[in-house]
Amino acid sequence: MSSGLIFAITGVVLFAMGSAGMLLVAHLLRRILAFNLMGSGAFLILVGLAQRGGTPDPVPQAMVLTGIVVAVAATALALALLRKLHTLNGRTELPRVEDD
Amino acid sequence: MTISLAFDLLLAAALLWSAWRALVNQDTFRSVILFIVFGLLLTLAWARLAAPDIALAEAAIGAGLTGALLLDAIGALRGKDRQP
Amino acid sequence: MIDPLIWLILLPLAWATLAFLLGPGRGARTAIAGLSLQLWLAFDLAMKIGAGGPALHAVGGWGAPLGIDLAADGLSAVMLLLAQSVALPLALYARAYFAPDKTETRYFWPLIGFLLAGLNALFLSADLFNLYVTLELVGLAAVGLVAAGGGAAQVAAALRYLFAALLGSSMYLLGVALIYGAYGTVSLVTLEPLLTADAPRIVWMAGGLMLAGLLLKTALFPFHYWLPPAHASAPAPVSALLSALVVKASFYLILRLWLGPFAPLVGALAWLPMLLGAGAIFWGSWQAIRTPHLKMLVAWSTVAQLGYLFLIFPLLATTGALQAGVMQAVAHGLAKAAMFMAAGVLIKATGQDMVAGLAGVAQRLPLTLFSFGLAGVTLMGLPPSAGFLAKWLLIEAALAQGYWFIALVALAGGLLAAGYVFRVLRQAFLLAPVAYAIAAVPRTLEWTAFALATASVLLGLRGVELMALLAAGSAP
Amino acid sequence: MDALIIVALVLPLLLALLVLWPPSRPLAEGLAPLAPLPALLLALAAKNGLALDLPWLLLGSRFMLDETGRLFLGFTAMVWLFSGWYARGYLADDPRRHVFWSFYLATAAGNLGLCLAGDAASFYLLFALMTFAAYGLVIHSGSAEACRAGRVYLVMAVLGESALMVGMLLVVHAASSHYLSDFAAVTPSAAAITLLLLGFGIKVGIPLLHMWLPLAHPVAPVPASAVLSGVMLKAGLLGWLRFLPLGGAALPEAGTLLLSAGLLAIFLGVAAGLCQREPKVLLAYSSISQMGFMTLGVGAGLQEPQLWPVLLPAVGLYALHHALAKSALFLGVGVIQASQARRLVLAGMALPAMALSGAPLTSGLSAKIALKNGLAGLPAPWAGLLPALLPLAALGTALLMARLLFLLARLPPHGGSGLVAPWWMLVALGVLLPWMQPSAAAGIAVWANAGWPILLAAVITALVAHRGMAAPALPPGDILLGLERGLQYLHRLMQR
Amino acid sequence: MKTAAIVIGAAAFAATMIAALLDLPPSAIHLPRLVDANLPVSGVTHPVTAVLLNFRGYDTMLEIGVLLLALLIVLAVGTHDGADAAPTADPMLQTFARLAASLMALVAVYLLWAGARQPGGAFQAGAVLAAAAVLLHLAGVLPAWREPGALLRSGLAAGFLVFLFVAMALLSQGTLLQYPHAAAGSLILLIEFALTISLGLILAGLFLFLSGGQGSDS
Amino acid sequence: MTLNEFLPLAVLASSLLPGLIIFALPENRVGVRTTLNLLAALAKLALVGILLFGVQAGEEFGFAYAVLPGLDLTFKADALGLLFITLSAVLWLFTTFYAIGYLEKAPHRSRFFGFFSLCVTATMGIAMAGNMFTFFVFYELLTLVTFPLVVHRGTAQAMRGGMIYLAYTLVGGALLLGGIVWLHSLLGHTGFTHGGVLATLDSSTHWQLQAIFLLLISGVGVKAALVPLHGWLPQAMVAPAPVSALLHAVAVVKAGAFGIVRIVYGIYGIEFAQSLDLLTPLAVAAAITIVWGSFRALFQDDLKKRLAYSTISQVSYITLGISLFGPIGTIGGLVHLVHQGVMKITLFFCAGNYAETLGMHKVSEMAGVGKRMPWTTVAFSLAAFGMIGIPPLAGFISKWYLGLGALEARMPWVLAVLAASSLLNAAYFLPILYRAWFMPQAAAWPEEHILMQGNRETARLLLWPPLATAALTLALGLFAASSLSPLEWVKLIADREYLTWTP
Repeated sequence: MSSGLIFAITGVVLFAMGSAGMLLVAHLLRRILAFNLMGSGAFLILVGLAQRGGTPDPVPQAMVLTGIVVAVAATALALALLRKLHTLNGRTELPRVEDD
Repeated sequence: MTISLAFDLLLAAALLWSAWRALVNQDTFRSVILFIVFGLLLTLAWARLAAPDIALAEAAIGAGLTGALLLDAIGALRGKDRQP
Repeated sequence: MIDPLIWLILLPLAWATLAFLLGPGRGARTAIAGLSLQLWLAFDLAMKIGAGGPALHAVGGWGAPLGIDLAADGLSAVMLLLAQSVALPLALYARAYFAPDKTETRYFWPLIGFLLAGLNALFLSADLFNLYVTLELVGLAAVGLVAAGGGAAQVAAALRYLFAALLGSSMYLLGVALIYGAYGTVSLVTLEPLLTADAPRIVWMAGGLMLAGLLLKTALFPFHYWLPPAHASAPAPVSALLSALVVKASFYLILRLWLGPFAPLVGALAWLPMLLGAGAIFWGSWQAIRTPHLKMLVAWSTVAQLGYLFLIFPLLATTGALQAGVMQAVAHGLAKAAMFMAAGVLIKATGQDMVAGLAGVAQRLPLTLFSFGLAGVTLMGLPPSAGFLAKWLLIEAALAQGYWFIALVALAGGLLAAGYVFRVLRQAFLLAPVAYAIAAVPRTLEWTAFALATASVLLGLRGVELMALLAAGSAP
Repeated sequence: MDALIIVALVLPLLLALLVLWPPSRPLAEGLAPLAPLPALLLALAAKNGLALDLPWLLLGSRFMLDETGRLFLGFTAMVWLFSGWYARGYLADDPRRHVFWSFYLATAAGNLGLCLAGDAASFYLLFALMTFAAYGLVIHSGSAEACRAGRVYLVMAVLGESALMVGMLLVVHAASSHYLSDFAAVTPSAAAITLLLLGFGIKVGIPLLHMWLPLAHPVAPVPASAVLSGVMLKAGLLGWLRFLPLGGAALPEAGTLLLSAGLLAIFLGVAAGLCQREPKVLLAYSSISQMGFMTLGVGAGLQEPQLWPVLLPAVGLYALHHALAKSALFLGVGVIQASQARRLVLAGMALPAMALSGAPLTSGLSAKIALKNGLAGLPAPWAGLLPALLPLAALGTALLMARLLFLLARLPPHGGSGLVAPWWMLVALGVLLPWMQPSAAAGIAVWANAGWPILLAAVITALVAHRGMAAPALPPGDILLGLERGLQYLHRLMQR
Repeated sequence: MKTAAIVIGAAAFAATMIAALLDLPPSAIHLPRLVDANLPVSGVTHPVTAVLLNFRGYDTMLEIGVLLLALLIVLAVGTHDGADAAPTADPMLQTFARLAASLMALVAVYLLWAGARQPGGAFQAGAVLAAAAVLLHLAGVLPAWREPGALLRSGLAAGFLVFLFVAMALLSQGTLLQYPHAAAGSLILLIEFALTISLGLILAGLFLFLSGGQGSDS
Repeated sequence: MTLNEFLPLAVLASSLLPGLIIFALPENRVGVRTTLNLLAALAKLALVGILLFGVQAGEEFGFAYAVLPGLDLTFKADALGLLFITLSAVLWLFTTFYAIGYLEKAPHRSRFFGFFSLCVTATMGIAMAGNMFTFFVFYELLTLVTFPLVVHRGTAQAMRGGMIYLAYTLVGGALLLGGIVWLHSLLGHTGFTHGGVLATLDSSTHWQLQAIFLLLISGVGVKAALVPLHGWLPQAMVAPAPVSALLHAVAVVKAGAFGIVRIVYGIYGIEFAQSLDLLTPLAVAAAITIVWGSFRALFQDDLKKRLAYSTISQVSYITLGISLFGPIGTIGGLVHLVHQGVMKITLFFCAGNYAETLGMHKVSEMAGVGKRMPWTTVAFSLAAFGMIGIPPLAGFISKWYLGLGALEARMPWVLAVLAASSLLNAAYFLPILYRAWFMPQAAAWPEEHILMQGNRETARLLLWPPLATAALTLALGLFAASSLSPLEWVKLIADREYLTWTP
């Protein structure tokens, strides 16, 4: 079993954990963490799966680099919104959806 | 079982453990610390995957910058938390 | 030599950056000039594709699978046309709508630019990973536009929207990762011959993940929960843009994948989106009929109208179904933009957002109400409107294949739409004393809404060219 | 002559409109009595077989003048002429007389026109015009009584028109033509016959459909009553003559029905009439009774088509006779109330009264004899029944007339200014005219046979008058009252 | 109920996918070989950089757009919370921070320069620069940023603009982002240089704008 | 574009363009608006005149225009269409005059006249539609543009009426659309042809054709107010009088009835429809409607409501005539299309006059109005007599042909329906006339808006249109057999629809 496959499987579990977290965790800060876990999981799968044969593959690596930057952008954005929300009404959770 | 495989498995387990703890911990500060730990472990994982570029970026951006952002946010949220 | 395909991406990026450099609140004129050019480019591209068939552009000269391909066929050309033709009037509208020094407008123009660039790039991309980046570009820009309102409701809605978008794109990304793992490429063109019905299980999972992620981003029932608050709480021009274009982007992508590489896999799956679509029509309409708020009503209507787009999936064997879907996307794009713009005028003029508060505005704002009505005609699918043609094509495709159930849903959906559209018109036509002081509204607001509403109706009188474009481009 | 047909049709209508327009009103009122003159001229002067096609009118109209039409047109025009003349005086003080004139002229237009009509649609049109315009005459006085009568009249009229419409459609469909001349050749369905019998029967006043008649005729102004009772009933008769396949196929059921109805009408009319206090009501019942004779003739014609050539002139003669006599009597009621010379008028009234009773030397007798001759060819049981019953009918009529004269004599003076001249002329015509008919002259020989019912009636009347016996009172409209009560009950049921 | 469903669903999802992963055949296309084959004409020798800035340079351009966009939104939203007062000014710490920051800048330059041949490049360099700025801020040397002026805006957008400008300029040859052979290396270096600065500024900005907020008076 | 293609377009444009211009006119430009309205109405009339002569001479007018590949908007001015067009054009002129008078001081006249013109445009489109698709486009357009007219008053009651109207018509539209698309998918087109287009289809599709017929007829039956789809019509009478006039006489209910004509003749073909056993159920439905509508009218005190129920009944005469197999029934039905229009518009004009002049809305308030408003009442009486079917008015002609047609079709029970309906008509109209003419005025008029001026009982523009249409009612009956009458035109149409039929 190659490192690639091991980390791909780790990525799967991380992704599952993260997505469950995004659905279940109420506190928005930890929801942001969950999103990052999800992203990391996906990145691990991308590289790990591509390199399951053992040879490094620069293409998914470059993609992951791109992905990390996108993820940090999204994280910063989410944090900015969270802080704004907190400033406005002191909450760190989203109100319940009232319509369904 | 080679050493590298054992290391990989150990690393995977550590990754999962830190992720899990970060997710379920009720104390947000600890969560963030655990998340930074996770980021550093992930850096190791990228290194194991022969992806030094990602490892560098992960260390600087994933663990470092994101961690700083999160910590700063916790400070902000704590500082004016109206509902402890 | 100007290749419209590339400039459609570069131009909005350029004016968005320029607007950013100009500073907060500036850039409206740049944006409008840029959008006008883009509209022309989109027409140019449509003409070229109509005449010469699909176009392919290998970025960097590498070509798939090493590089990234840009591809434009009839479907992309139609979507591009729609995006530019909605965006330009909206820009004019927005310029008149926002007071120049309001916080919510400080970075409006660059955001719009990035959004448009993302949309155009998305419609043109033929690379799964590149599509992911464009999806993020569109998603983040949209979230930003919602959040720019600055109030607690807007921020909360934006956050909800952001999480939905991120969850959706993460799922999509995982799908891309799995595809790359399975085939070693993310190019649509390269994938198409490789992906067959006996694909490994992981590919099926990838397809499912991508579909689920995109459905979430399209806000198909029951993944719609984030849409009504986001679309209702954003400023009117933003709501218009989101409802008209942004949700269509992920729909476009589903369609692209469904008809493209994933075609061998989807056979039995087709009923799922259709059933969800039917659910969306009924639930969305019902909520629109119930809600007391005007913009919420329009937003729920979007949930319902998106449902139509998914009714076509079991029918895609006939060309009419695709035509129906595209026609509905275009019709809804034009009409919903117009409707949000009209709603914006009504809200601005009356200073409130309740349907019940509209009593008597028909006398004061006849043009706006007329626009609202025209847009409503399209949404109800009444002739002579593009919505009607969409419905016609859909029902015909359904009946031709014996799926009368789908025809029934489409017909019922039209009636439900009448339920909420006429709820507003009825209130507005009441000869009651207007309960609120009617503020003066810039004429631009009224006329741009009218222009889009009229376009949505007039397209119903001439759908031939659009359908020819769609057909010309999809030929191999 | 074609022009004269048009003038005869249009003149009354034109005057009916002009009379409503204030500027032309005096002139129109002056000319109104003369409105039937062209029609009369036509009846007297035109040749038989005259036909005028107006293909653009209605469904393609035809107007024609045949033997029957000429007879009916003749007496109709005459009665309208004299009634109109009389009305000039009668209504001199009525502030709403222009309304009266308008309806009067419109009714006249219908009544005269239908005698000329040569196709079903025109006949129906003119018949309807007459019927509905006459409503205005019925309710002219505006009294509660008149309104009630009007209501009943209208209901019956509408029912009649509907029945006629359907009946005519059936006939027209069977004949594939809407020209009256084509109808004799076809045998319409039983439904068509029934509907026509009923539809026109309402106008004729056959039993059970007669209830409007004793209400409507008396409440109208005197000149209107005269035309209503005198000639408009005959329009129904003419309808039968035009639409039924008389002289064609034998229709025994319909014939039996009509014969029975005729007999019933004769006796019921007399019986109910005797119970009346009001001379005009009595006269109305008398009309029902007299129309029974003509009904008998038509019924016989339906049953035995070969008799029709004999019966047709007899029925025509009877119609002529009754028209003149009855209108004279109605006018007389007005005249006597206004007149200073009551006895003289009473004497004059005796003439048409005698005629109705079939006294010798009167038109009545010749008409009756002609009819009797015609009926004689009927098979059993009619062959035995009729000779026995008809003299009895004559007795009844005579009694009725006697009662009329009795009531007239006791009528309180009413004032008003009835013109006497037209009445006299009608009386005179009634006496004279039938004698000019060649067929009538043949019957004079048997006049002595007919004298006895009159004498008997005179005796009975004298006795009754002497004893001071009062006839039982019967409200006009007889069976209608029960019907009305039933309807009211239904109405209340439905409102619950 | 909902929790249990989601947890079970996620577990099932993970299990299925792992099972599917384990019997995945090798992929039909092997891109690394293609990358290696084209590396000589890419203008750089490090394959990841080649993919990042040449083969899939278009992705990177859009991605910088995403980053700029995120910053824009942070600016558009504003935070107004003014959470932290300026950190305590410890002279020792400040001196150390300044020293560290200078070293980090040096590292960044190295990373950028090395990126063409070995691991490293604009992303990493930019991240290190940003880290230096954050460090300076935390030490109290660098104040939080507020509404950016024209200069800062230009700096933030420079990387993206240069990228865009290169793309437009190259369009005269007909293809998007097709570097001429000879100039490929230098063009990529130019882009990387601009990107480093902008990435550094943007990433630092994500922290510094948020941390300060334009509404606070600190 | 040849003249023959241009003319139908011009007929549409002659009301569409003025309508659009009127929308844009400021409220106070009364003169311009009035001129434009009248010019448009006259221009349309002139165009229709040219078409009439052309069609009589055997010219073909029409053009097709592709909306989608394989889907055309087709316009065709054939004899049947022209019948409806002429009726609409003539009555539009009168209604325009009337509406100008009626709305003299009312608010939102630009909106009103704008939609008014669009309403006529939609009607023209329906009349000239060359296929079901085009028909449907204008049919739904009609629904849309009449809604603002129905709710023009803006009261809660008007809104209620308007919403009920919409609910019915939109559901009907949906059914119709379903039927049309189904038809289109079977046939590939939906064009109207003499003798129908379906007879060639395989007999295995016949059950589908029957189902489609049900869908189509239910769809148009809503507007034609076939019981039980009629519920909207009495509610929609909350509209201003000119609108009711137009709705009941020309536009909406007629569009429904005309739709039935087109479906039976143009799509199925009368002979094929007969062979599918579709006509008798249709006749039964029409008969039920005729009797039920008349019966309900009896109990209405509100004048316009009584007229509305009367419309329900009368419009079904058209349907009845169409469902009588044989040319005479066809003639009866089609000619009633015109006759009912002329009579009903008169009645609504008059009802409007009573309301506008004296504030009189109820039958029970009408005592003595004949004296106060003699001319209006004359017009009303003529039209009412016509409705009852009294000669020589227009209604008589229709009933005559319907009756003969029923006999020809061997459906004698229809005669009973006709007779019953006539009786009921008389029963609800004659009491009105009696009150108006013969009863003395009982109380002061409810609300006298327009005072007697000399001999003039009401505003001139309110008076002339009903008098003109009343005169037309008389003329249509009296001169029915003349070569210029609609009856003759209808005979021409009936001749063409029967291909193999011999009585």
